Formats: sequence, structure tokens, C-alpha cells
Amino acid sequence: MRLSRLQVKLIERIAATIPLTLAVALAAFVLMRAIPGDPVDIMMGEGASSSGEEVAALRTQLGLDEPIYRQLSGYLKGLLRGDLGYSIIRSRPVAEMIWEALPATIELAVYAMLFALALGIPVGVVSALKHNTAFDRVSTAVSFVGVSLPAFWLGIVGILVFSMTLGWMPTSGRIPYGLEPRHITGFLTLDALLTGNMPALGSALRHLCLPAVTLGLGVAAVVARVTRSSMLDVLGSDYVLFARAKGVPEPAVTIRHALRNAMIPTVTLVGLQFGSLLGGNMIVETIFGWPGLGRVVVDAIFARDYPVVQASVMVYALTFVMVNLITDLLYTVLDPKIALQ
Amino acid sequence: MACSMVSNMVCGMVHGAGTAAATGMLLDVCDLHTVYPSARGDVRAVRGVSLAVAPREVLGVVGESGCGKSALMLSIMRLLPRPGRIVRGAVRLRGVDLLGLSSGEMRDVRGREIAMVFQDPMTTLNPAYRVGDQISESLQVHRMTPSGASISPPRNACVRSRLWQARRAREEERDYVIELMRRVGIPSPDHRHLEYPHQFSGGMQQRIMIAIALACKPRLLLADEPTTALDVTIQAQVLDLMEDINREMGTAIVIVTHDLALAGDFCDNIAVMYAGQVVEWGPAEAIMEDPLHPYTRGLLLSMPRLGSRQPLRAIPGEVPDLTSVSSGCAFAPRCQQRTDRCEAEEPPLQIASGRMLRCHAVQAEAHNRARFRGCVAR
Amino acid sequence: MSMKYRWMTAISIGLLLACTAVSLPVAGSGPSKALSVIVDTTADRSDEAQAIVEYLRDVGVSAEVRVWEWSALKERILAGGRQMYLTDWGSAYFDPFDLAVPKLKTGDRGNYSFYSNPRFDAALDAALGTIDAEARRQAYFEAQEILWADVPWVFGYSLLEIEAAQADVLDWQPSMDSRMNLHDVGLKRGDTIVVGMAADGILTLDPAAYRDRATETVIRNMFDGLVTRTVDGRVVSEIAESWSVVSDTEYVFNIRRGIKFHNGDALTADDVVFSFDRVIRDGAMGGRTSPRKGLLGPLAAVEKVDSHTVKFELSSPFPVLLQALVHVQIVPMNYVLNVGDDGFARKPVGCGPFKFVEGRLDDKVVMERFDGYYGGSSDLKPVGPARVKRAIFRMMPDPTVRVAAMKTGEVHIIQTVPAHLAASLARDRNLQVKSAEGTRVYCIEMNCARAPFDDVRVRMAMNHAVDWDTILKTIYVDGATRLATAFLPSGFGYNAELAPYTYDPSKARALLAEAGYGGR
Amino acid sequence: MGQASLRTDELYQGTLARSANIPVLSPAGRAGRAHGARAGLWPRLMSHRGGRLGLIIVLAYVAVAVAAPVLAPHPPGAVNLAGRLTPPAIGTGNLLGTDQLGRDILSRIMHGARVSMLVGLATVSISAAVGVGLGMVAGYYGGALGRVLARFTELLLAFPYLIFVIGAMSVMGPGFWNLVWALSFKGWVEFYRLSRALVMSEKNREYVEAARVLGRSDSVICVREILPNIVSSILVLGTLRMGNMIVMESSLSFLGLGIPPRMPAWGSMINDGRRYMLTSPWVATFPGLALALLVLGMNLLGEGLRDVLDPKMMEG
Repeated sequence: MRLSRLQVKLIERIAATIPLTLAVALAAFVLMRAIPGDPVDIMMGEGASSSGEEVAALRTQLGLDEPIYRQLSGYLKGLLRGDLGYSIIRSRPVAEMIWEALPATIELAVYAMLFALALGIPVGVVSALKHNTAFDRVSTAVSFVGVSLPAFWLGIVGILVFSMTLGWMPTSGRIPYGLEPRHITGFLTLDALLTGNMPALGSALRHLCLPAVTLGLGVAAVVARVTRSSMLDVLGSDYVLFARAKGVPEPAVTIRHALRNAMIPTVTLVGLQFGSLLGGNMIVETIFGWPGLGRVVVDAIFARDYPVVQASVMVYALTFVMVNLITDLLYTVLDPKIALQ
Repeated sequence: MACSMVSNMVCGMVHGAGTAAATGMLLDVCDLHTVYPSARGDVRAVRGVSLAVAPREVLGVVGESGCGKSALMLSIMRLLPRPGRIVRGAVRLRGVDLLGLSSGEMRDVRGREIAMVFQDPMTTLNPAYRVGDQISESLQVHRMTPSGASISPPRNACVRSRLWQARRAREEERDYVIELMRRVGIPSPDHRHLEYPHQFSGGMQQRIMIAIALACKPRLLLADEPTTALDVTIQAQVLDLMEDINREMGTAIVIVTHDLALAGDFCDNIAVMYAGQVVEWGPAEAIMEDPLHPYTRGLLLSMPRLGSRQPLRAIPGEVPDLTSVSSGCAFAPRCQQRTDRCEAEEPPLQIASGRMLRCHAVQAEAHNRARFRGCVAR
Repeated sequence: MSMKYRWMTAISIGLLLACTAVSLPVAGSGPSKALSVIVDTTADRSDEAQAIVEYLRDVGVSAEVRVWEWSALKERILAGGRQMYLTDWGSAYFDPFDLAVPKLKTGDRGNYSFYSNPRFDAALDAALGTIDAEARRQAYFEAQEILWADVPWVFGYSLLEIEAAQADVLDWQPSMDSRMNLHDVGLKRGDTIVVGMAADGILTLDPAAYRDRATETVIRNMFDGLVTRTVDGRVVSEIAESWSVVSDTEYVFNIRRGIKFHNGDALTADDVVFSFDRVIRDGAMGGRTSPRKGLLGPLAAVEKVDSHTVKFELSSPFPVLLQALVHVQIVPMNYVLNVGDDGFARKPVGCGPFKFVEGRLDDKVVMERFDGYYGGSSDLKPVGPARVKRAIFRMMPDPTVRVAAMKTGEVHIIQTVPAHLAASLARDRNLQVKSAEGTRVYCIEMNCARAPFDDVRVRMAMNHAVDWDTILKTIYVDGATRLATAFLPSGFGYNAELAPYTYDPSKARALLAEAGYGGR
Repeated sequence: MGQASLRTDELYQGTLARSANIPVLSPAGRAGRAHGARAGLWPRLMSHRGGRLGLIIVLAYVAVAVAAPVLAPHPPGAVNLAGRLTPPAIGTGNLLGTDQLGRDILSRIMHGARVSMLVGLATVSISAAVGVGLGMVAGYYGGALGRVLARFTELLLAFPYLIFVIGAMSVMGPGFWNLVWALSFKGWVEFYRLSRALVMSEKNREYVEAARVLGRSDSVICVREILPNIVSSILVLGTLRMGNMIVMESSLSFLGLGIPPRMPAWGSMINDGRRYMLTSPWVATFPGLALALLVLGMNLLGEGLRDVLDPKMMEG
């Protein structure tokens, strides 16, 4: 009974993403047509003169001289068939480009999030346990500063310190040629693990370090603050007092009784932040030469490569929705009240 | 019986620490002081409370909200939320001063020797865990088997037999949990131990909390307003349950309440608290029928009684600010019998008419009455 | 109850007002009839634009900078809505053909300044209507003189192409057209050379499907053309052994024998015809037309004469045909027909010194030495297979990171070193820094069709007002060459006698005053 | 989507409040706050350690911003190519060094305080005005408008923000106010969600009932009764968002879409300096520190306000 209700809800949620995704696709379409600039013109680049007819012919060929509503209906029809279209500038299927770039972006976001959690949660918990002590004040101040430093600045400083001065980390890229694990999922660390390729794993992790930390530091600061405040709430709650009254040892009180309940707001935050990590990492990808979707999409915007932008925006939106869905599922695990309501 | 108990307690009080064990007291609180530092100065939540509880006794601690009842309970458990702290005094359990124990030793006492239940079961049960697990957690943290023996890790046992033992232990534990839930009156416990707190009604949640508290068969149960959050009918059921437990399991109970009538019905002895102090402490019937302290009287008069045609009277004035208690009697500003002495000098806790009393005015009067009756409590 | 929020509201509003009142720099109100312009730029030249604005202010022009995203700016420029804008344009042909024509001929594609001068157009037509070198040179000289007098732009500079390499990279030389010929390069240690590209990614691996330089830089190592170019811009034979000019509009090329593609196919005239057909015929790439079509101008047809001879027919004289042919790479006909255009782009096969191994276009492209290589142009030493076993092009769009990677030794060669970092690299004994003349013109274009820049005096004043020498010396750390007109010194027909406009603020003020804009 | 999405919404608002350390107060507490006599917000803020420090920092910035023309040793736009990239030194006249155009960094930071704080203040004010307005209407009436807005905010959240801003800036062209609008376009969503949730829980309070019984109109109830009760939470969110917006501006500068370059703004300064990090790290570092300190001050102030306005702090 309970499972089936959950299933129904899941199906409901997944079905509900369809109109949202379509709306996002539509918004991307409108935005792209509204911004000035012309893909054909960009495609023709500089150099020798191209005649007006040539440009016009290319526009016709790409269907760019059709009325907007026709272009839109063509685009939507393509979507319904599962066809994301063809990149104007790169003359290859958009789906292929996205499929190639998405694992890099997701892997980076996942590691950035892991870093943020690994740093933010313990700091938040300790700050809460040592409320109003020097540790609490310093970590709070540091987290404020962490939030207020732009990622591109952090990235360059990281390269300056850890790559150039200390030589610990490579400056950019995902993995050197020759070390790549066999392609299974596209996530290098996962592939390396699956194939038992330890050198590849080590190298991939080393390459991930700087970009993931750059991207995750701001999130870590926010996670620390949220964890701290929800931990403070929970530590003052009756059930924590009751657990102590039962004689539960302090570490178990902190972890089993307090942290578990304090994680609920953190999970919400993680869901939201993960979305923004995915959608906001273009700058970090550019700095670290990370071959991810962010660079593809920024490139495509500046080149007015309509199909690529439209499809990427949809992918972002879908990922965002999916992450939200997973977050909600996670609540049902963390908070039994939600499962049955 | 109650009368002699009080005299025993008084002995404990009068003669100091050494005799408490000798007189068979289970819990003996002696001149306990507790403060909460705050921006406006220290809040003196408990100011020299002395109390004792005999085995199997039910003691009611009564007073208005903010009089330090809960702080007293938490002080006994050594669970005062920071930055609250115990300034001085002693809390002896069977003669052992809890304040002198290491935190590890104190943890062994909690849940196993003294258990505590709280006012609001809704917020006191951890929403994230099944109730059965929350009940058995008490057993696990005290490494106890349902039969009450401490688990000592088997030596030289082969892995398989250890696994088997572990499974056995788990099954036993589950059975015990179900039994316990049945004992506190939860219907179909064999299913419901797998449910989460929010799936129970308030009364049932309170029963679960009691089950958790009883899991290790403690000698003393501290109940902090256990029925305040419940409907009246449910209140009665929960109280009945506690009464049963007291009778059948022999668990001594300290019940904190603001409801004097409830305490009168339910308790052997009653301690009335005002402004962090015990102002009157004695057998329940004695206090209900012949309250001596003006505050106790006020409490009784402000309490509606069935069949009584007396108009209800509120105690004039407000509860004092505990950061700045004057040198005199804390109740003096609200007391109609106050004298100059009341405002100047804090009355000591003294024996009067078969009870302990903290009042200058009644002191003299009671003394006279006692002489007239020719019976001085010893 | 709102009392206690009142002070906060008051502070907030006060802060807002205070900031608003004093923060926005108001355009200085100069003399009564001051010239007021907005200088548009893209982000990469915003420093320079701010310096230029200061110079303009010095001569009494109230100027402001706006930073734009290029495509958005271009559309507004083309709509005639902007006044003055920093632009640049590259030339790949070592001839004004692909610079002066698109940028300055009446109504042409890159003519953002709306410059129109029939005499200038006629001079360009004359230069392109014949293959007679002397006549062309004269025509270009005339065109430059016209430009110099007409000053449609604030003429600017061309940046040096600065590249850096590890000290153990042998025989490396940056080329003027920013290509990177790894065939000639050796390594003292190791057999894999890694190049840090100054690009976000390349567009494709199909030699007929791109129009940008970064893609060509990579592709040109896997594909050869009929002819190629030395680092200083001379055209020499490659796949073609020799050629003859039959007439203004007809060329015959003899194909070298024994050339093999990476898949083992022998290269014949069919492949050459197919390759050119793919570029110039409409819809030849699976229904799409190659974006490179325009590069070949009036090339009408390429015909096979025999198995190793092809004939080029032009619809009109095309003096830069040989330079244009450098940019067309030969593809294997049978392979392309077999795998299709998409398949070919995924796994390209050429006849160049390196064969494709794998590649993510926005990450890295890996290629390996092609041992069956015919040796390349006999005019470019060394002849034979490539010297390194493997070449990897890595995309490193951020210049700071490129330089950092150079210093840590992660890459062997990097493109486009920012001028201010070149010195620090040059000081490093493990590195070498070299530069080549650039082929890109940087300038400030003005809307010559509208006031105030329809007045040649105002345009002239602008040219006198900007102290380029200081800008180039400081912001570009001497990594640039000042230009007298829109023509490049490296290109054909450059008139070295024309001197760049001098920095002369008083003259600029005088010219402005003459044009009716009150100077001080 | 119904229930499920509503839940995310509620949790989101809870998280938001927590991440911003905004009290999602117990209703009784909030009602009490509105009507209980509570004097001395100012002294209480001044006695709150963090709040006091934050206030001092923020006021110091405001003072510097207002007095920048007097305080700054050089005009912020004075280009001096000969003296570019001078390292920080005492006694050279450029205490914090000069940037790539030879402009005095200290002076630019001082003048930049105006622009950057104005960016923050303007975006937050616009976001708050739009968000709170819509949030109150949606929270008070719910219904179709609420549903439409719920879908719309979902769309906004799912749409990658940077892509939107790049697009919007391309459409509108560069310019200070265009940037502010582009930043506000999504910024209002947080204010909307917070105020909607607050109003929803507030509108059933007794004092609102009382006002209704007295025959007050809906708009009067919203503005005179409910707004004062939720304004402190919004104020706290606002102080916390300001720093974010200033950082956002620098990210847009990275993409070439920031503040017009003659206006000194910290974000653009950090971005300009990024290119010189290897050789002249001071160009980006000092504006970065200036920004970090202001954000610290803002957050401390926000947190202080939270503590002071939180009735839980009043007991004990």
C-alpha cells in the first residue's frame, strides 16, 4: 500500500516535469530568438568576403529564414520525436554533444558537492556543539568570506598556489592522454573503479581536486551555516534531551539523534545547490579547461547556436527537476512523517 | 506510614548526609543550588532545595510555571542545558552523590537507575526512528538484556555462536519491547513497534515514552508534567498506568505538576515549590487538608473543587524575577501574613506539624499548635 | 509598531539615495558644443578602450566606454546605431583580399564603418581583376593612399603572435597565421608533444565544415593541401608537385605520386576533385553547403585531367588563388563516401603527417605519427615522417592557466601568450618565447555615414588624439605593431611609405574646432 | 504536481530561512512580537556582539562610500599608463598599488564601494519589492494567481541563471541599470517564497481576524497589519542577499557583461585583476578583500538583527 502510493507520487512527479521542461524549452527558444546576432554570420567568420547570396542560401538551408512560428513548431515536433536537432556551428547532432559533455559536468558537480558536504557538515556540527566558542566564531567568519569570494578568483589562486608553487595538482583538464579508463559511464572516477584502473583513478581525482574545491567552497560555507543552525535547533530539542536522559552516550546523541534530524534542511539545500552547481559552473569549467556542458552552452550562446542552447537549457532544467525529485525521495528516508502524509 | 516517612526524611535533613543511606532513602537532594547565566545576570532557578524520596514512594512536586521544578529535575539528572550549572549541593542516589560521578558513570545512572519522562511526547520522541527501536535503544546503551543482566561479551566464542547469540539477543529484545508496549497499554504492539512516533496519538506517545523510561527497570522515575499536554481523559489513563507501575514494579516516582489536586490524589508526599525553593513538603493528605504555607493555601484556594461553593481566589502579585531575589522571603511581596521579619530575613526550612515548612509567620503559629497537640515530629 | 523599523528604513533609503546621488559618474559637461561619443568594445579590449576614452577626453570629447558581447554589438553596429567601436579582423591570405575588401569595400560584409568611396572600390577591383603582380601592387598602393587621407577608422595596430615552448622543443617557430606545424618540431626528451590551444574548443574535424583558425590549426596536422605556406607567408608546394597558370582563369596542378591516406588509399586526382567539389558545390555535404565556399571566391570548377593532374577553372581572375588553396585540405573520396559526412567528422582520415587517434573537440585531440607520410613539402625541411610520435592539442581557453601549465611543464607549446606575461616566461631558463608578426588588424571603426564621423576632420582628429604608442608600449608591452592604414605590413602590396598618424592632441583639438566642435 | 511540489516549496522556504538564519518563528512568538511592547531595538542590537561589529563595518563602508571624493587620494578614473601595475607601497602615493591602467586601487576601492553597494542595494530593493508584493498577494489570496506564480517561479529556478543573464544583457545592452534588472529578475523569487510562506501562516492569526472583524480592507490588513510582522525576516534576507549580488556582478564581468568599465566596481576590479594574478596579484586581491569584509559585516548585521528580533532570545 505504502509503496504503491510512493510509486503513484513518483509517476505524478515525473509526469509533472514534462510541462515544466517544455516551458523551459519554449523560454529558451524565445530568449535565443530575442537576442541580437545571427548564427550564420558568426559561422561565416572573417577572412575572405562571402557574398550575400551565400549567406542567404545558408540561412535557407538551416531553416533560419522561416517564420518564427514555423521554426518553433519544427523545433517542438523534433522534441516530441526525441530529436534535439543539429548544431549550426559544429554541424553535429546536439544530442551527441550533450551526451559527451554531461558526464564531465555532473562528475565535477558531484565531487564539488562531496567536498562541500565533507567540509561543511563537520564544521557545521562542531560549530554547533562548540556554540559561541572561538572555533564557532572563526569558522563562521571564514564561511562568510568563503561565500563572498568569486569562484574564478579562487580558481586562479588555487592554480597559483597548488599547481605552480607547490606542484601538487595539475592546472587543467580531466585526465592526461593514455591514462583514460575504458569508457563505460563517462564518469572517469567511476569507470576507473569499475575497471580497477588505479592510476587512472588517482589521476582523475588529482585533476578533480582544484576545480571541485573551487566550485564547492562556497557551497561548503553555506552547508556549514545551515548545518550549524539546524544542529543548534535540534540540539536544543526535547528528543535530544530525552536521549541523554536515556543514558545514550554523547557521540551517539550527536550523530544518531541530532545529526540525522538536522540533515533534513541540509538535504533541501544540497538539492538546490546541486542545481546551481550544475548550472553555474561555466566559469570554473572555462578556467580549468574542463570539457563540460557549461562551456558548450556558453560557447553556443555567444555563437548563437540556437539548437545547442535550447537543448542544453532543457537538460539543465531536467537535471534540476530530477535532483529535486531525488531530494524529495531522500526526505522520505530521513523524515518518516513525509512518507505517509 | 506517610507520617513516619516524613519523619525519616526530616532526620535525613537534620542530621546531614551520613544518615540518608541508613534511613533507606532512594534519592536525597540536599541544599541544591542551580543557576542559568543570562545577559541580565544569573537566573537562580533552584535555590537550596532539599528533598528526599523513599523507595516505592510517589512524590509530587507542585508549583507555578517558572518556579524551578523542571530545573530541579534536570539538575538531578545532571542534564541542565548549557550554560546552566549546579552551583552547590548534593544529589544522592542510594547514598552515592551523583554530582561527584564522572560523566560516564552518570550516563550509566541515567535511564538505568533514574529514568525521566517529559511533558510533550510529540517533541520528545525522535521523529526519525521507529518506536520499537527507541525503546530497545535504552537496553542497548546500557548493554542490558531484557532479563536485566548486563551483557558481558562472550569470551572465546566462535563467530557462529556469537552470531547466533546476537540473533537470539535481538529476538529476545524484540519480544521484550512488545511485552513492554503491551504492559503500558498499547494495543497490538507486535505490529505497532514498527511504527513511527507520529503515527500514534498523544496519549499513546506518552505511554511509549513511559515504556522507554521503564525499559531498564529503573528504581526512580522522574516525570516532568507528564500529563499536561494530554486530554483530561487520557491524563487519567496515563496516571493510572503510572500508579500501576509504582505498585507492581516498585518504581519510585517523582511527578512534577502545577496541578495540586492531581498531586493530592496521586502522591504519597507533596513538595510545594516557589521561586526555586521548597516552601512546604509533607504527606499529601496533610497538605491538602491543612495547608500551612500561605502560598500553598493560595494555591488551594485558586483551585476549583467539586461541590465547593467558595469563590476562587487568585494569588495577588507576580512570580518574582529570579535574577534579583531579595534577602527576605521570596513570597513576602504576595503574602498577606507578611511581617517585617519576612522582608528582612529568609525563613529556613523547618519542621512543623509533621511537614517541612519555610515560613516565619506560620512557623510560630504551627509551633503553638504543635505544643497544644503535644506531638512533636521527630 | 512600525516605529522600531523606522530607523532601519531610514538608513536603507538614506544609503540608497546617498549612493545614487554620488555614484554614477556623470558625463563631464565640457564646452557648450562638445562632441560626445560612446566607445563600444568587447571585454578583451576594455582596458585599451578606457585608455582611449581618457585620450579623447583630453581633446575635449566627452567619451564613455560600453562593454558588449560581440554578436549583440555587431548587430547594433550593422543597424547603424553605434558611433565608435573597437573591432578587429584577421587576414589569412597575406593579401588585402580578405581584409581590405570585406572591411572597407562599399556595402561589403565586414564594412562596419559604412565606408564608401568609389575610387577606393575601383582600386580594389583593379587589384583583384588581374594576376599581374605589379599592377596589383600599384592598385593597392593607391588604395592605401586613399584610405590614409579618408581615415575611415582610427587606424590601430596588429598584435604579435607570441608563443612559448619548453626549452627542449626543437625547431619550433610560431607562424604568422597562427597555424602550428608539428611535423617539423622535435623533442629532446619524450615522444609526445602537448600543445595548449588558446581556444574553447575546435568546431569539427571535417576540413570542409569550419571557418575558424583554431580548428584549422589542429586539422592542418592531419590533412595536407595542394600547397602550403612557410612561416613567413610564402606559398610552396605540398600535395601538388608543381602547377602552371594557363591563363587568368585557368590553373593546372600536377599531383605528387605515391601519397597515401592514413587508411592506405592512394591519393589521386579524384580525391582532389572530390575535396574541392565538396567545398564549392551547394549542398555537397549531405545536403549542406560548406561554410568555406566563400574562401575560394570565383573558383567555378575543378576537373580531373588525368589520374594525377587537375585543372582549376575560375569565373573571373582570382590573384590570391594559391594563398586560398593553402586553406583547402584534401580528403579521401572513397572513405568519405563510405562513412558519410558525419562518420568522416567523427573519424577523419587525411594524408597529413599525423593520423587521428581520438578527440573531444572541447577537451583534447590526440593524433599519432603517420609512418606512411610522403614527407610533406619539399621546400620545408625536414622532409619525411613527423619527428614526434604523438601530438596532443589541449583546449585551454584561459590565458593565465595556459601560462601556468607552461610553467609546470604540463604542455610543451602554448599559443597566444598575453603580452604582459611573455616577459616572465622569457626569464624562465626552461622555456623559450618567440613571436611572429600578427595577421590581425585592430582598430577603432567609426560610423562614417552619420554625424559626427561623416566629417573627415573629426575622423582625422580622432586619429591624432589617441596615443597608440603609449598604449602599445604599456598595455601590450611592446607586443604590437602600429599600422598606418588598414593594410598589414606582412600582406602583399603594403605601402611602407605611409606613416601612422602621430599623436598630436593640439592638432586634434584644432581639427575638432574646425569641424565645429568646440575645443578648449 | 500538487502536494509533492508544495512540500518542496515549504521545505525550501524552511531551508532558505535557515541558510539565511532567518527565524521561522513560532506563530505565537511572532504575534507576540508585533503587539507586545518591545522598546530598544537599537540598544539591543548594540549589545549584541556580532550585530554591533557588523553594523560598525557596514556603517564604515557607507561612510567611506559617501566620503569617497574627499577620502580617496586620487580620482578613481585617472589613467596613468606610465605608472601601471605599481605594487602596493607606503609613501609612493599608491598605498594599495595601481591597476593595469595605472589607476590607484585604494581610490577605486573607495569609489567602488558606492557602485558595488548600490548594485547590491538596488537589486535587493527591486527583488524585495517585487517578491514581497507578489508573495503577499499570493500568500493572502492564494488561488489561481498563486498557482500561476508557483509554476513561474519553478520555471525560473529550473532555467540556468547565467544563460538567462547573458541573454538578457545581450538584448538590453550594457549599462548599470540593465545589469540591475537582469540580476533582479531571478532575485525576487527568494523574497517571494519567503514572504508568501510568512503571510500564509500569518493571515490566520487573531490580530488579522480582529482587523477583519473591524472591517478593514484586505489591502489595509496586508500593509498595516501583516507587513510589519514579516518585515524583519525580509530585512534579514535582504542584508544576506546583498553580498551575493555583488559577487554575481563580478561573475558577469568575467563574461564581459558587467558594470560599464569607467565605473569602479569591485566585481569588475577583481575580474580585471584576474588576468594579472600571475604577475600583479594585488590588483584582484584588495577589491576581493574589501568585498569579503563587507559581506562579513552584512552577514553579522543580518545575524544580529535575527537574534535581536527573535523572541526566543528574549527569554532566559
